[in-house]
Amino acid sequence: MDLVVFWVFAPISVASAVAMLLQRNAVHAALFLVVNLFTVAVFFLLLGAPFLFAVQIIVYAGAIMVLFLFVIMLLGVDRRESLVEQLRGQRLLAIVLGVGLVAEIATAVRAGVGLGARAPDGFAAVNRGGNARALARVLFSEHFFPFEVTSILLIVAAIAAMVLAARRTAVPADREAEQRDRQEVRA
Amino acid sequence: MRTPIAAYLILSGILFALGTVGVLVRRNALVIFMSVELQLNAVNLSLVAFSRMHNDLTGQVLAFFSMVVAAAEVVVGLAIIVSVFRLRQSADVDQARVLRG
Amino acid sequence: MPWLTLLVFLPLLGIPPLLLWRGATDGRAKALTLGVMLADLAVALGVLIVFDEGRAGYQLVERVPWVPQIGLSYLVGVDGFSIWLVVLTAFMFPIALLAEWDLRHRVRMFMALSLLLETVVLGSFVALDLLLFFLFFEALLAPMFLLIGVWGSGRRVYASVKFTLYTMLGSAFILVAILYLWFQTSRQFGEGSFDLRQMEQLSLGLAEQRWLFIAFFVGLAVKVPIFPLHTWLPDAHTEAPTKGSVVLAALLLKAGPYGMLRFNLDLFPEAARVFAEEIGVLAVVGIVYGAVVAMMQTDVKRLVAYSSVSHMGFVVLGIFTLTPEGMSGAVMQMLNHGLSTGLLFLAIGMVYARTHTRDMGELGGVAQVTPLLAGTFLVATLSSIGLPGLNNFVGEFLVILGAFRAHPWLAAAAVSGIVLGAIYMLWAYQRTFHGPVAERFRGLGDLLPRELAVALPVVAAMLAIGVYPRPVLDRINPTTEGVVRWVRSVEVGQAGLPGGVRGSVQPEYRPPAGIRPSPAGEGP
Amino acid sequence: MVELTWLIPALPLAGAAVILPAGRRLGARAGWVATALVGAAFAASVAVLAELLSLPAADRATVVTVFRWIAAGRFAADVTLRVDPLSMTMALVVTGVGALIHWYGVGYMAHDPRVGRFFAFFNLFVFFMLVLVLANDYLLLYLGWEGVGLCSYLLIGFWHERPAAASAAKKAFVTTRIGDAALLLGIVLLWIHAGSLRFDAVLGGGTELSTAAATAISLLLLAGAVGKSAQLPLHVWLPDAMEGPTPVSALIHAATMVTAGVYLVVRSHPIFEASAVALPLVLAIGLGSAIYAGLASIGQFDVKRALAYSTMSQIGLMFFAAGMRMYSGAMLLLVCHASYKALLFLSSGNVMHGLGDETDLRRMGGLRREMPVTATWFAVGALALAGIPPLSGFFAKDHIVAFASTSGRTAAWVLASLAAFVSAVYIARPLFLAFAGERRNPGRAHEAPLGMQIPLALLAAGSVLTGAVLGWRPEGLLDGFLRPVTGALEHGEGGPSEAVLLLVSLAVAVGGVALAWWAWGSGRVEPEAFPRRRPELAGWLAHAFYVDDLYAWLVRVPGAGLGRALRLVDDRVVDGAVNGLGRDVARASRVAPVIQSGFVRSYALLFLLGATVLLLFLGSRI
Amino acid sequence: MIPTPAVDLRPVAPELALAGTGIVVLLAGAFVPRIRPAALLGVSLAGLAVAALASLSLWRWEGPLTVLNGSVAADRFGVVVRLTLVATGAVGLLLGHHYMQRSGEGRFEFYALLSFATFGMTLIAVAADLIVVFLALEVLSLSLYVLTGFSRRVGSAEAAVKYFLLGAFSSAFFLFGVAMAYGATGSTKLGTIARALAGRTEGTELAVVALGLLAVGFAFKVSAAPFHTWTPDVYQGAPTAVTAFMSAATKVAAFAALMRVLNVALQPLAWDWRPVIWALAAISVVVGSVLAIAQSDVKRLLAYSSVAHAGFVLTGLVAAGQDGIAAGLFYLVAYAAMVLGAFGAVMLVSSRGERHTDLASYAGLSRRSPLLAGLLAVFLFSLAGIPPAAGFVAKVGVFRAAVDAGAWPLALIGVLASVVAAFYYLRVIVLMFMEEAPGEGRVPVEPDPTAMPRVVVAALAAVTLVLGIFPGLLIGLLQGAGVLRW
Repeated sequence: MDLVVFWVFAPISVASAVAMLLQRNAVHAALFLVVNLFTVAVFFLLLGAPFLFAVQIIVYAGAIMVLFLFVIMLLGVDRRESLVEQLRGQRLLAIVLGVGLVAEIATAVRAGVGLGARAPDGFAAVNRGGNARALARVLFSEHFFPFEVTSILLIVAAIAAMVLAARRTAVPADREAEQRDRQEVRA
Repeated sequence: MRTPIAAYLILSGILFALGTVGVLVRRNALVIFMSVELQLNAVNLSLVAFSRMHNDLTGQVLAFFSMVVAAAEVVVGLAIIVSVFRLRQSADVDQARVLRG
Repeated sequence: MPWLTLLVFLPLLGIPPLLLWRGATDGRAKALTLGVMLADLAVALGVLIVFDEGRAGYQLVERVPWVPQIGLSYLVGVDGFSIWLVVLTAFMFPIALLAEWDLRHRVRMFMALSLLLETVVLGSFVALDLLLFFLFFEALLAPMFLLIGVWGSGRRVYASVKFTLYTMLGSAFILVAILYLWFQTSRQFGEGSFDLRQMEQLSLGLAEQRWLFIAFFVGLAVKVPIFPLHTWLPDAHTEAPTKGSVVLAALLLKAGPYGMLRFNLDLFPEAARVFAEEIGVLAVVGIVYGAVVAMMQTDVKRLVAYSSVSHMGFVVLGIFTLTPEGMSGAVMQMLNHGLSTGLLFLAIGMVYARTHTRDMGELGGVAQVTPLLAGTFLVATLSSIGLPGLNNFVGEFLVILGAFRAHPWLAAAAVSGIVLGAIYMLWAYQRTFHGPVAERFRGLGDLLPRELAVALPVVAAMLAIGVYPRPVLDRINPTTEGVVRWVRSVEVGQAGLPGGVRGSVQPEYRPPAGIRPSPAGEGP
Repeated sequence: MVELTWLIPALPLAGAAVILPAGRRLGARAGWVATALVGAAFAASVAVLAELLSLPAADRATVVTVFRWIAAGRFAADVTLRVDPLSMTMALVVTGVGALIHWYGVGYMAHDPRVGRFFAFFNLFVFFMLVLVLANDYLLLYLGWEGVGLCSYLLIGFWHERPAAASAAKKAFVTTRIGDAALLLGIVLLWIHAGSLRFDAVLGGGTELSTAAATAISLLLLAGAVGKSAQLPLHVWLPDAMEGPTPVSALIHAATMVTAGVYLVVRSHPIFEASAVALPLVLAIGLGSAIYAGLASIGQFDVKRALAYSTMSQIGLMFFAAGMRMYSGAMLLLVCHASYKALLFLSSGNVMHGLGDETDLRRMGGLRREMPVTATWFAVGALALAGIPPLSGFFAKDHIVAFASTSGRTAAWVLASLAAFVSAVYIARPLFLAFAGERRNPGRAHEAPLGMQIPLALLAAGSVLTGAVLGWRPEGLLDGFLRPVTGALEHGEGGPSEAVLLLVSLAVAVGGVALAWWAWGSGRVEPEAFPRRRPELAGWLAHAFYVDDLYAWLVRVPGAGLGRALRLVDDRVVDGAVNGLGRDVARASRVAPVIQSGFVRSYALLFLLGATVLLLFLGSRI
Repeated sequence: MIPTPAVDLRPVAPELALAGTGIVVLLAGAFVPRIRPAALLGVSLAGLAVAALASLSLWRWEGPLTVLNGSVAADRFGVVVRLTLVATGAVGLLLGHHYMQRSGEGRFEFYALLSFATFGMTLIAVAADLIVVFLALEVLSLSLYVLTGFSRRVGSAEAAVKYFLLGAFSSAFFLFGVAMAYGATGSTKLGTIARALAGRTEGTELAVVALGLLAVGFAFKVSAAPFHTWTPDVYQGAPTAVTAFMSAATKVAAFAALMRVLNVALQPLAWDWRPVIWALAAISVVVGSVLAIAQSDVKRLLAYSSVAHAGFVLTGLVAAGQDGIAAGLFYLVAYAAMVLGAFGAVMLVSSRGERHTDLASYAGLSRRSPLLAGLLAVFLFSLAGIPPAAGFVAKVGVFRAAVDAGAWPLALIGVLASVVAAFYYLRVIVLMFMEEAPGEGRVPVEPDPTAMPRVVVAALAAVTLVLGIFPGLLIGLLQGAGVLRW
C-alpha cells in the first residue's frame, strides 16, 4: 500500500516539478507547483505527519500559492516568458550541476542511510494522542522559543509589505532624483 | 511493506535539484521564486522522512517552521518583486543589470 | 629612567598640538616640530651616554607585556647595532626638517607625518620583539607613502605606490616567518612569544632555518635594497621631497641590513653560514650593477639613488662576511651611508630649490655662483666615494677587509665599486657644478645660514667619524664579536641547541623560569 | 723634537683650516700665511732631521703614535708617524720644494679671485703629502695617498669653469683611483697575511710572507704606485692634469705627489724583494714608461704637456732604479728631479705669466730676449734634466744607468741609455723652441716680478747642487743616509768600466741636446717642419701612441654600451618584471565584469557551481 | 495538558529587548501622529542600550550552558558578539537616521527593521539549535532585504531583488543542510549533534553533506567567494547607511554562528571542514583582492574588499578551537569598526543620497574636506593592514592562528593578497591626497549642519586606532570568549 502510493505519486511529483520549469506562462507554472505541493503533502501523510499534510494543503498550496497567483495577476506578468536562453552555457551547466547535485545527495543517502533501510517501527508511540497533539507537545515545550521567534519573522514580513508594496508612487521630484541616480550608477 | 526512507530522500533531492535548475534557467522573478519554494518543499519532505526514520518529531517541527519561514519569505519576496515591477514594469531578472562590474 | 620609551614616543607628543592647535601657523608648526625633534636628539644623546660601550648584549631593555595572550610585548633595547642608528635617526630628522623649511604646502600635515615617521623609525630600530619590530617596520609605510605622494615631484604617485606595495610584498614573507617562529616557540616552550631573545633559543632544523632565513632575507632585501629587488628605490628617492629622500636614504634603507644583522644572523646562524657566499655574490653584483646604472643617469637624484644600491651592497657584503671586521664595517657603513647620502640629498635639494632642475644636462657651472653649496656637495661626494679621512672610508675598508678574509674574489670585485663610484659621483659633480655657468643661473645665491645649519653638522659628523671613528667602533665591536662568535659557534646539525651556545655568548639573558627548553631531540 | 713630528703635517693642515673659511677676507695674504706655514713645516722637518742625524745610524727610526684610528675585530690601525731617513728625505723634499712653490704661487696667483681657496687646497695637499710620507702604517699612508689625490683633483680643476679643467680633474682622480683600489686591496691582503699594517711590524723582517702572497701584495701595491706616478698603463691622466695652475703642476704633478709611487716601492721594498717577479716588473714598467713618455714628450707643442711627459719619463727612470734594487738611486733622482722639474715648471709658469697664459711652443720663440732671467732658469733646469754635468741630473741619472750596466742587464743598460738620450732631446726641445730663435707670435711679453724669481733662484741652486752634494758617487751622502732603510747597494759584477760609462753618459746627454739643437734650436727649422715631413710619426708622438684615445674609445664604446645596456635591463627587465607583475594582477581583475555580469542567474550558477564542487570535494573524502 | 516548560529568559534578555524595541518603535510610528524621527532614534538607541546592558550582565552567567531547552547558548562568546552587534546596530541607526533625513526617504519602519535585524543577528550568534540558527538567519535576512530596498531608487530595488532571490536560494541550501544534520544525528541541537558525531568513524556521510550545505549557506551570508556574487551589487545598490550596517553586522553575526556551528556541532568533523574553510579562505582573499582593482565605484570597491576580509576571518577559522575563534572575533570587531567608518565616511562624502560614490569624486577630497579625507584614510590604511591601525593586528592575529594550525601557505596567500589589496586602498588615498579634481568636475562637499555623523565616524576611527595600538584590551576578553562549550 505504502509502496504503491509512493510509486504512484513520486513520478507525478517529479513530473509536475519538471512541467513547472517548462511552462512559459507563470500562472501555469504556479498551478504545476500546486500539484507538486499536493504530492508532497501525500508523502507527508505516508510518513506519519498528518498535521503537516493539512498545513501543507491549507497554508502552502492554498494560501501561499493563491498569493502568488494574485501577484501574478496583479502585475500582469502572465504574459508568456521567452524561454530562449541568453546566457551562454547557462542551461547546460544548470542541468549538469543539477544532476551532479542529485548524484551527490543520492550517494550520501546511500552511504548514510542505506538504500534499503526502512523506517523503524514505533512511530505510533511517538504520535501518541494524535500527530497534532504530539507535535504541539514538542513544539510548545522543547521548541517554544523558536516558535516565538517566528512571530518576529512574521512582523518583519508585515513591515516588508508595508514598506515595499504599500509604497506610494514616487513623487515627480523623486523621479528626477531617480533619473540622476540611475545615471550615476551607470557611470 | 514500507517504502525505503532513501526513496523519499532521493526524491527530495531530485525535487531540490529541479528547484535549483529552475532558479538558474527561468527569467521571470516570480517563477524563480516558485522554484525556491519547490526547493524548500523538497527539504520539508526530507525533514519529515528523517523524522520518520528517527522516530522523532523534531523533523516535523522543523518542517513546520520551514513552512512559516516560506510564508514570510513569500510575503517579503512578493513585496520586493512588486516594488521592482513598479519601477521597471518587468519581472524579467535579466533586465535587472544596473548594478554590475 | 625609560630612556628608549621616551626616545621613541617623544615625537608623538608633538602631533596633537599640530593637529588641534588652531593658532598653529605654518611657522609655528615648523618651530614646534623642530623643537620636539631637537629634544628627541637630546634624549638620543642621553641614550648614547648611558650606553655601556663594553657590553655586547642588549642594554636599556624595557619590557612591558602588551598583548600577553599572544606573547607580544613592548620590548625595546639597544645594542651596538642599533645604538648608532638611533642616534643617526634623531640626528637626521631635525636636519632634514630644516632642509624643508621653505615648505608652504600643507605644512601641518607634513610636520605631523614627520614626527610620526620619527617615532616609527626609532621604534623599528629598538624593538626586540619581532612582532613589535614588524609593526614599526610596516607602520613606516603610511607616513612615507603620504610624504612621497603628497609632497613629491614628477611621478610621485607612481613612486609612492610602488614603494609601498614593494615593501609590503617583501614584508609579507617576514610576517609569515615571524608567525612561524611564534608557532615554534609555542611548541617548544609551551608558550608563544615574539621575544627575540627567546626565539634565539629555538631549535630549528636546517631545512626550516633555510626557509625562514630566505623569507626574512627576501623581505629585508627589498628594503635594503639588494639587486634585483631595487627598482622601487630610484623612483621613490627621486620623486620624494628632500626630507623624504633623506629619511629614505639615511634611515629606512638601514632597516633592511639592520634586520639582517638582528634577525637573520641571530635566529638562523646556520642558514646564514650556508647562504653567506651566495648573498655575498648578490651584494657584489649589486655594487657593480648599481654603479654602472648610476653612471647612465641624467637626473642627479636618480644617480644618487642608484649609488645607494651600490653602497648598500657593501653593507650586505660586510654583514655576510661573518667576520667581526666586515660586520663592524657594515654597521659603520650603515651609519656613514646615512650621513653621506643624506647630505647628498640635502645638497641636491638645495640645488633644486635654486635651479628647479635636477637634470645634469641643464645644470652646470653652479659652483661659480654657489661655492659653499658646491663644497657641501663635494664633501658628500668624497665621503660617498670612500675618501679616507671621511666617514665612509672606515666602513668600506672594514667591509673589504672582512670580505677578503671570507671571500677574496668577492672583495676584489667589490673594490671595483670604489673605482666606479668615483667615476659616476665625480661625473655628477662635474656636470652639476663645473663648467661654464648658464646665464639663468648667474643670479643664484649661495647657502643661507639655515642651509649652513643643515649642512655643517653633517659635514662635521662625517669628518669626525672619518678621522676618529673609535667612539663609534668601540660601541659596535663588542656586539659584532658576540654575533660572529654566535654564528660561528653553531656546528652544522646542532643549530640552536636550546639555551646553549647563545646563552654562553650573551650570558646576560636567561630564559624566564616558566619556560622550560624542550629536550634537544624533540625538535622537528 | 721627534715627539713633535706631528707638527710637520699639522702646520699646513692648520693653514688649510684657517685659510679655507677665511680665504675671502685674507685675499692675497692667504698665500703668505700658507707659505709661512709650509716654511715652518720645513723648519720643523729640519729640526727633526737634525735630531735624527744625532742618533747612530741604526737607531734612526722612531715611531710616534698619535691616536688609535680604526679597530674592529682583530684589525687595528693607528695614526702613527715614522721618523726615519726615508720619510725625512721625503718630508724635506715636500716641505722644502713645497715652500718654494708656495712662495712662487703668491705672485703667480695674486690676481686670481679665488686665491684663498687655492692656498687652502695647496696647504691641504702638503698636509696629505706629509701624512703619506710620514705614515708608519699602510692605512695612514693610504689616507695621505687618497688625500693628495683629492687635492690634485681640486687643484687640477681649480678653474672648474673650464670644462677641460673639470674633465681633467675627474680623469686624474678616476685613473689614479684604479691604482688606489688595487693599493687598497694590496693593503688588505697584506693585513690578511701579515696581521698588521705597521711598517715596523711588516717590513722589519718580523713576519714572513710566502712568495705567492708577497707577489700578490707587491703587484697590487705596484698598481697603486703606477697609478699615482702616472706610469704605463695608467699614465693618461698626467698630461691632462696640466690644466691646473702651473704651481700645482710643479708641486703636485712634478715634484711630490707623482713620486709617491716611487716612495711606496722603496718603502715596501722588503715585500717586493720577497717576490720573484715584482721587481723585474717594476723595472720593466719604469723603463717602458721612460722611453714611451720621452718619445711622447717630443711630440708635444704644449710646453706643460711636454714637461708632463718628461715627468713621467723621469719617474720611469726612478722605477727602473727601484726595480734594480737601487733604491737610493731612485731616491736621489727623486730629490734632484723635484728641484729641477719644479724649476722647469715654474719657469714655464713665468713664460705663461708673461705671455698671457700662452702654453703653445709654436707661438713662442726668442723669449730669451724678453725674459732672460726666466730663460736662464729654464736652461738650468733643462740641462740638469738632460744630465749635463755637473748639474744634479747628471749624477742621479748617471748612477742609475751605470748601475744597470753593472747588474748584468746589458739590454736594460742600453735601453736606459736610450731613455737618457731621449730625455736630453725632449727637454732641450722646449728650451730651444721657446727661448731660441725669433718670436713667432709677436706680442707683449714681460719678465716675471722679483717675488716669483727668488724661489726660482733657490730651486735653480738646488738643481745645480743637489746631485753633486747628495750623490757624488752612487754610495754618496744620500745613500749613506738611507742605508738603514734601503740596505746597502749591491753592485753586480762586470760591466763596462766607470770611465766608459761616464763617457757614454756624457755622450748621451750632450748628443741629445745637440740633436735637439740641430732639429729645433738653430732657428733654421720651424717647429712644425717635423710634423709636416713625417705626419704619421709626429701624430703617433703627439698622441702618445694613441693610448689615451684607445682608453677613451674603450670607455665610450664598449663601456658606455654596457652601461646603456644595463640601464635598459634595469628599466625593462628588472623593473619591467615588477611592473609587469602589477599589470598582470590588474589585468586579472578585468574578469570582474565577466563574473559580475549583473545577471542574477549567473550569480546563482556560480553559487551552485561552488556548492557542487564543495560537496564533491567533501564526498571524495568520505 | 501540555506541560509548561521552566523558562529562564535572562539569557535571551538582549533579544527580548531588541524585539521589544522594534515593536515599540513600530507601534509608536503607526499610532503616534507626527512623531519625530529623532524620537524614534532615541527609543531605538535606548533599546540597544538595554540590550547591551542585558548582555553585559550575562558575562557572569553561572547557569546552564544552554537554556530554553538547548535553543540558546549562554556563554561569553555570545556576550562579546552581541555587544559588537549592538554597537554596530547603534552606529547603523545613527548613520541611517542621518542618511534618511538627508535623502528624504525616512520612514519609521526603518528603525523597527534595524532593531529586528539586530535581533536576528544577536540571536544567530547565540543560537545553539540549528532551528534557531535558521530562523534567526531568516529574520536578519528578511530585514536586510527590506532595508536594501528601502530607497526608491532603481539601484536599491534591483539590489533588493537580487539579494532576495539569491538569499532565498541560499537559505534553501542552508535548510537542506539542517535537514541533513538532523538526518545524520536525529537532533538539531548543536551539542547533541556533536555528541552524536563524536568518536564516530563511519556513517558520517550525511553529516559531511550537512557540513557542506551549511558551509555554503554561511559562505553566502559572510560573502566568501565563490558565494559572494551578490555582495558588490547589493552593497552598491543599498542605501549607504544600510550598506554600512549590513557589511559589518551580517559578517559578525554570520561568522559567529559559523564559528559556533563548526566548533561545536561539527567539531568532530574538523578534519573535514578545515580544508573546506581553507579553500574558501584562499579563494576569497584572492578574488576579493584582485577583483577590487578594476572597480571605479567606492562602494563596490569596499564590497569586494569585504569579500577579501571574509577570507581573512576564514583564515583564522582554519585554526579550529579557541585560538582561531579569538583571532576571528578580533578580526570581526576590528573589521566592523573600520568598515562602518569607511562606509560612514563614504556616506558623508555623498552628503545626500547616493551621489559621488564614483572614485573620481574623491579626487582632491583632502582639500575640500580634510577631516573626512583623514578619517577615510585611517580606515583605508586599517583595511589595508598597515599599522598601527586595528587591521594590522587583526590580520596578524588570524595569520598567527593559521600558522599555528599549520596552514602557513594560507597565511602566505593571505599576506600576498593583502599586498594586492593595499593597491586599491592606496588608490583611494592617492586620489584624496595626491590629486586634484579637474576644475569643472570638482564636487563641493555640501555643508552638513549636523555634527553627529562626523562624531560617529571619528569615534570609529578612534576605535580603529585604539584597537590597533592596544589590542590587548580586547584580546583578553576575546580569549575568554573563545571557549565554546556545550
